[in-house]
Amino acid sequence: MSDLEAYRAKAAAWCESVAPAFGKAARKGLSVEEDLALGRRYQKAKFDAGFAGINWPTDLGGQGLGHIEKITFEAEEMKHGFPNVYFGISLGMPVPVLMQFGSDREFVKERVLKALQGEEIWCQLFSEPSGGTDLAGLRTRAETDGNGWKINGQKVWTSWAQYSDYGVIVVRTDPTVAKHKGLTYFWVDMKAPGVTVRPIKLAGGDSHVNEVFFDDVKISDDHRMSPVGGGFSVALATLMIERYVATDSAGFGPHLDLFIDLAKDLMINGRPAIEDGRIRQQIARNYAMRSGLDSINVRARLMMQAGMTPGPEGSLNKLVAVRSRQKLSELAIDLQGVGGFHFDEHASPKDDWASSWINAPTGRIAGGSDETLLNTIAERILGLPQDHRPDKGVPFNQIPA
Amino acid sequence: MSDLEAYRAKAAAWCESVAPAFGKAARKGLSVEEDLALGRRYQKAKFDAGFAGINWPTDLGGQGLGHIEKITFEAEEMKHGFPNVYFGISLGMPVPVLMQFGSDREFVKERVLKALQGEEIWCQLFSEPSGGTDLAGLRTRAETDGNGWKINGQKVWTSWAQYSDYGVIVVRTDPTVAKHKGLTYFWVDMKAPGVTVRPIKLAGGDSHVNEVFFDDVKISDDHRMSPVGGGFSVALATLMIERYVATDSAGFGPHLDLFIDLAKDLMINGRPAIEDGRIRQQIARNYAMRSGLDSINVRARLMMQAGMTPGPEGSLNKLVAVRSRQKLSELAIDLQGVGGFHFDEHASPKDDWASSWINAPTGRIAGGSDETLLNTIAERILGLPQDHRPDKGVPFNQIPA
Amino acid sequence: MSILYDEGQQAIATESRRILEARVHKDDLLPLLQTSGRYHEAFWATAKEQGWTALALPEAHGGLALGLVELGLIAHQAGRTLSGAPFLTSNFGAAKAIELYGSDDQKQRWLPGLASGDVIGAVAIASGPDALPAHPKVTLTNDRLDGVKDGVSGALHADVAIVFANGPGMPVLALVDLAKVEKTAIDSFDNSRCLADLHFADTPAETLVSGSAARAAALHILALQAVITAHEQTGGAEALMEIARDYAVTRKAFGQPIGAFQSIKHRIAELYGLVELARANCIHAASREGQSDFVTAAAAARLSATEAYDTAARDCVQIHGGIGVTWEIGLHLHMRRARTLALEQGSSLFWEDILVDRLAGEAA
Amino acid sequence: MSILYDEGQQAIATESRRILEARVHKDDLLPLLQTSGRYHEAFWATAKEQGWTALALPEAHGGLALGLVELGLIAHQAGRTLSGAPFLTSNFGAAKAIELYGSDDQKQRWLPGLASGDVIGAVAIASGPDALPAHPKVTLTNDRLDGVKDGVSGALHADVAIVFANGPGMPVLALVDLAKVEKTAIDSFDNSRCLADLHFADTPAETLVSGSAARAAALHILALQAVITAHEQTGGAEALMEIARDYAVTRKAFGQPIGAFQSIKHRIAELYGLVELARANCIHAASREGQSDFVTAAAAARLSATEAYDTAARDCVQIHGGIGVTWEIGLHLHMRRARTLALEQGSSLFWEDILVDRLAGEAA
Repeated sequence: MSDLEAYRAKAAAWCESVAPAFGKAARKGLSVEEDLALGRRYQKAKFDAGFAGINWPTDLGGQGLGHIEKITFEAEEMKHGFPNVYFGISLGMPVPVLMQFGSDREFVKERVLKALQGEEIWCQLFSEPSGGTDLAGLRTRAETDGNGWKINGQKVWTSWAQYSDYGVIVVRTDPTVAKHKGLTYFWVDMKAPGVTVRPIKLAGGDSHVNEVFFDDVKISDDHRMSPVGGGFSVALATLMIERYVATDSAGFGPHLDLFIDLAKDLMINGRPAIEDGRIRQQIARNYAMRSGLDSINVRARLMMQAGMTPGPEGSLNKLVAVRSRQKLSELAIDLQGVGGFHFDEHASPKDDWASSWINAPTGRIAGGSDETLLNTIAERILGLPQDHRPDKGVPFNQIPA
Repeated sequence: MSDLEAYRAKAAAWCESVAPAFGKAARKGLSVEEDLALGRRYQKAKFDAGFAGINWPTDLGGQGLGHIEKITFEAEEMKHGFPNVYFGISLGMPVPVLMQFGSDREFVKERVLKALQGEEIWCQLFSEPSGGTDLAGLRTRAETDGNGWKINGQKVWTSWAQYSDYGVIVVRTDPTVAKHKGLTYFWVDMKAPGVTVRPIKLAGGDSHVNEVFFDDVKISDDHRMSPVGGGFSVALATLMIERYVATDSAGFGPHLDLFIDLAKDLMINGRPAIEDGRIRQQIARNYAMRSGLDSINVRARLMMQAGMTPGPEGSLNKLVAVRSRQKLSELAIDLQGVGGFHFDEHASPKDDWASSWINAPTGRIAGGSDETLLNTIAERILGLPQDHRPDKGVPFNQIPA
Repeated sequence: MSILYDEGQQAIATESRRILEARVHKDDLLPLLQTSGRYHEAFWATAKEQGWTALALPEAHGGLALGLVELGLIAHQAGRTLSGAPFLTSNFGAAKAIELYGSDDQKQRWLPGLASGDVIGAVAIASGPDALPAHPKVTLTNDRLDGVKDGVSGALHADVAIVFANGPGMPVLALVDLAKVEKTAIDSFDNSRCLADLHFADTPAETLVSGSAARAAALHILALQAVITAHEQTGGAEALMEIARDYAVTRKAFGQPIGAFQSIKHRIAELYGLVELARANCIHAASREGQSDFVTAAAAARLSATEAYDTAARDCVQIHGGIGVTWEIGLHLHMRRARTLALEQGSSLFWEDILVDRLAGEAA
Repeated sequence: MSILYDEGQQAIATESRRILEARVHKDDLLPLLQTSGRYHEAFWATAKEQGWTALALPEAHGGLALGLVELGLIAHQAGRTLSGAPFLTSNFGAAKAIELYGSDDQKQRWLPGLASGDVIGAVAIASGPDALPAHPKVTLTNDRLDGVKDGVSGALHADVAIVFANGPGMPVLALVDLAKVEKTAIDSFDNSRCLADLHFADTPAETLVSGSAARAAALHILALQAVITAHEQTGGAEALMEIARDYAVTRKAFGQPIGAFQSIKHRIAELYGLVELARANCIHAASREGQSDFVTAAAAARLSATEAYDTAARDCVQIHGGIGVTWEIGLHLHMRRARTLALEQGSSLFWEDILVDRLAGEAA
């Protein structure tokens, strides 16, 4: 047994051992608040067992292992439906960015440890009502205020803000220069006076995203994580982490095996649906697409292990996977005929086709819409020209709203 | 039997009667020149039998009947593979435009009669090398020359120019005004000194389109068919006729029945391909698309008969039909497996899948590319904004090439 | 041959649109999603008051003796505004089955109520994934029904149902009074459809047709309903296309309306194409009732309308970006309805098979 | 698990690309379309001279003992420049069949020539629409073959063929010397593939495998060839994607490069996605030779590569507008090759079935 296989066995054993306490069955019927509380206990148990921050430095509470161990653990973890969704963003982007760009190292260490143990949650305050796809066009502003800053404005689509202790935020500190040059990156205390969080109900019925209002929120300059006016590149770094963290060839929907099982189980006029060419075609096409993404991701990890930079093809993950998931989920519903109407607002998109279908549009928009991703591929990877942008090079306060 | 049914019966009987002389069998093995000669005799026979210019005015040699009779005849005619392709453009666009805009009515009458009898052929000189989709960006120029004009420049993609006696042409008469304002519409004698026609070989191996060079070609002012500077709107009128004439829900490829026959005939491991869900799906989807277009076209004709203007949905015909034909042709080749390699450069795209496939790209580009058609639908029908156009309103001679 | 709408038909379209836009709002529809078994009562009251329930039924039994074309026009408008109850289609299907295959007694008993809308009808042909099952799981023995019909639209409030069942050695189409039948409400993604499983247990039923004619009759009823549903889907797709267009001309990004970006404008133009193809097929199908090619025309209408509505739902939400996936904006009402209507009267998989069987000469 | 190319493999890619770009030009390929039976001799001479013919064959018989990964890299480059002959794949398939299933005598006799490229091999498994027929039409009786194998790539110049035939009550994979076999040239849309129908008439043949093992062997040879072809398709798709990109940044319309229009730029970005998925699947499949999931990986590679190449051919021509459909620009060389390679080694319909049988546990 290789080291990695041994690691996988250890991870599997631990997951099995805590499944009764934290798994799908234990979560059934819990309110969101109860589920979050269970999640915090799960995260603490994970930390104590040495499975939190697997590939983070040991001096910050991590395990100092590789990315390959991290994803090995996650593959085992995924099988049990643990309540870890509340920490996905927190430990995925803002906390790693804090580790990289936070100036007060003692403060950083304290935050990282609490985040790893599920005590504190971080959110990421980027999107604004005025322009979801246009990050550099944001309007929330920070003005100097004594030695510190004063934030006013509004963010939106902030996941888990209602449960967050801290957040990272990009704001406009200079409206008189071109739009991507006047931004600065800070962290903020989500419990500070002047911060108001208002949950947004989404199409599927749940409310994990929020509007966040800032009304004269005062912060000191040591909250700053970028040079003044240098926030755009830190924000882009965050998004790059996001794009890389977010790889799931199932597009965060059900595994293809579940579709195959469905097609084998359903009899249409006495014949299993799996024998129908239309169903077979979709299975085959989806498999080919997903195995391509898997191969891209495996190679990316091999390259990182070898100290190389992975190729740009990793940017295909979300675009291709979520779009396909949407149509496959529709087909799964079609296949069930009048048996396909059933809906449970609290079902998981990872194993319920109706839930996967109704939440798929969010996946195609959040974290870079399909169109933004296509533009990025076209421009950054292929060198195609930018779209016409009337706002280009114009001082921010002179762009017509 | 209704009048129309009687007309259809008469048309069918005539087509049957001339099929031995002009039909598919009679054309087999002919060179293009021989086929054209046969085509001229066919067109004359058609004129003599009263089936040419069916919906054109009687004083210009037409039959004075309706559009419905015209398409009734054409449906019968199509069954026999007559050599009428050489006259499609000529009688489709340039001659109708001449009827509408030609100033010397005696000249017009003489030309129309000769064109209807297959003695003379007209071509349409619009596209230029510098911009296929950008009609108003054309560069061929006419300068005043005594009382007349002198044409210099180059046209391209001109169908049947090598066999044409006359052509209609749009040229730039004023490069100092915005690009669509400096154009004028003329007819030209294709045998005039200074006109050079050079056939272009296309992807499928044939050469029905041409480059046409104009080198100090002199024409008198009575060739003019629009006000000076008013050529763009006449050109658009021509294109509108084209879009309306060009309706075939098969996308000028094989009828769906041929695909169904293929799928019924081909046995894959002992089962007819028609039983395969993938094949069935494509048949069903194509049928639904084609029946939709057919219904649109029938309603357009009913509206015209009732003296109304048909809806803009007629503009979908070419876009939807040709694109689908391309993929269906690929599938027909796939279905045949190693039996699908066969190719005959002279086969007809109307009944040969390989020919249909290799010629489909031309159909998606000629007469308005897919992208141009989508833009037209978006802007003209739906009121969506124009694309960014840096050349808008700029005098033609100041637009960077 | 297709048809042009005449003046009377155009008036029906205009008037029903005006009324529905005045009376049905998304703010009334949103709460219905989160309870089970409620429908939009004002919508149904309007349908009754306007005579839409009577539109396509015979005069002798309280109907207005118009046909599929006119009812289709209403359904198109109801699709635009999101109809608040499924009964326009379910009542029509039940009533047509009784009109075509019922006895005079049965007509007398049920048609006037179905025409006025005071009686609610349901049609239960499907069984799980089978839209028209070769062997229905519900059995009819000695005029008694046993078994479960799952996922029946409108059933929760229905008084009478048309049931496709397995009779003695042959299929039957039966008429069932639901007064004493147990109904299990389904928690669905579109709760105002009032979906339920019907549990028959020694339930008295009257046979309308039996043998191979029963199968043909069931398909005919399905096709009639499918044409109405296709109109509704086309209306929904048309509304979404217009919503997307309106948003694209006003919403700005990078300093210009997003409708100036070809990824947006071409997508909306493609939606226009899907809507117009669906509309053309709907008009054609509605005009073919009673002709030998009716089922073929209905299948084409159904396939293009399902594709149009599902695609419009996907694309309209996508064009809206983040705001598109919020509860409040309500685009998900159309998303949900698109999926619901895609299942009611049989999915695309079913209609593809029906269509190809006919085109390839494999069915009567 | 997939792999990263090592330095030696990267050198093979770089060097073969350099050589092919120097020696294969579209102007030499265009005339081949209009005659039957000719191939690009300089291409084949290069393949022999560079040892590509020997690359994946055993050292004992004149090979270089490298594998699918390396031959795939060559095929990728040959796909980019449009290989001028089909023999790299057909020889490989024939040689692997002999290596895996032949006797020492058969290996001695054929492998050195196939490795040097002086002998040309062909693989004839399909029969019309059946890529791997349940009942091959060619029959083997008493070591004699009878019947026709249609549409065999490279067959016009082949000296030896591997033939899947109907033996006595069971399928067989047989080795046939073609010296005296009648060949009918096929006038195809891609004539340099040297396609022919092979007419066997009492032709001596040697059985390599028989029974169900013959079917498995035929599928294995198909899968090996499919992985090579998938690399070639991916190379072709990649070249077209780059040609489209280069055209889009230089060609102007309405005063700006056409690549600034999203309908163009997004389409090229989508091609990038198709190419990278195909490439990833190809690398993965090549690395799985000899493993239990090899056929599954080969099927995935084949499906994504066929989709990539066909789509790139369609879109690259479309992006070019009128100039794209001219004979001289030669994009139709790729269009034709995309279709040819889509048929060789079995169409997408075939590989979809193979893949699903495995995923659903319906096949060994």
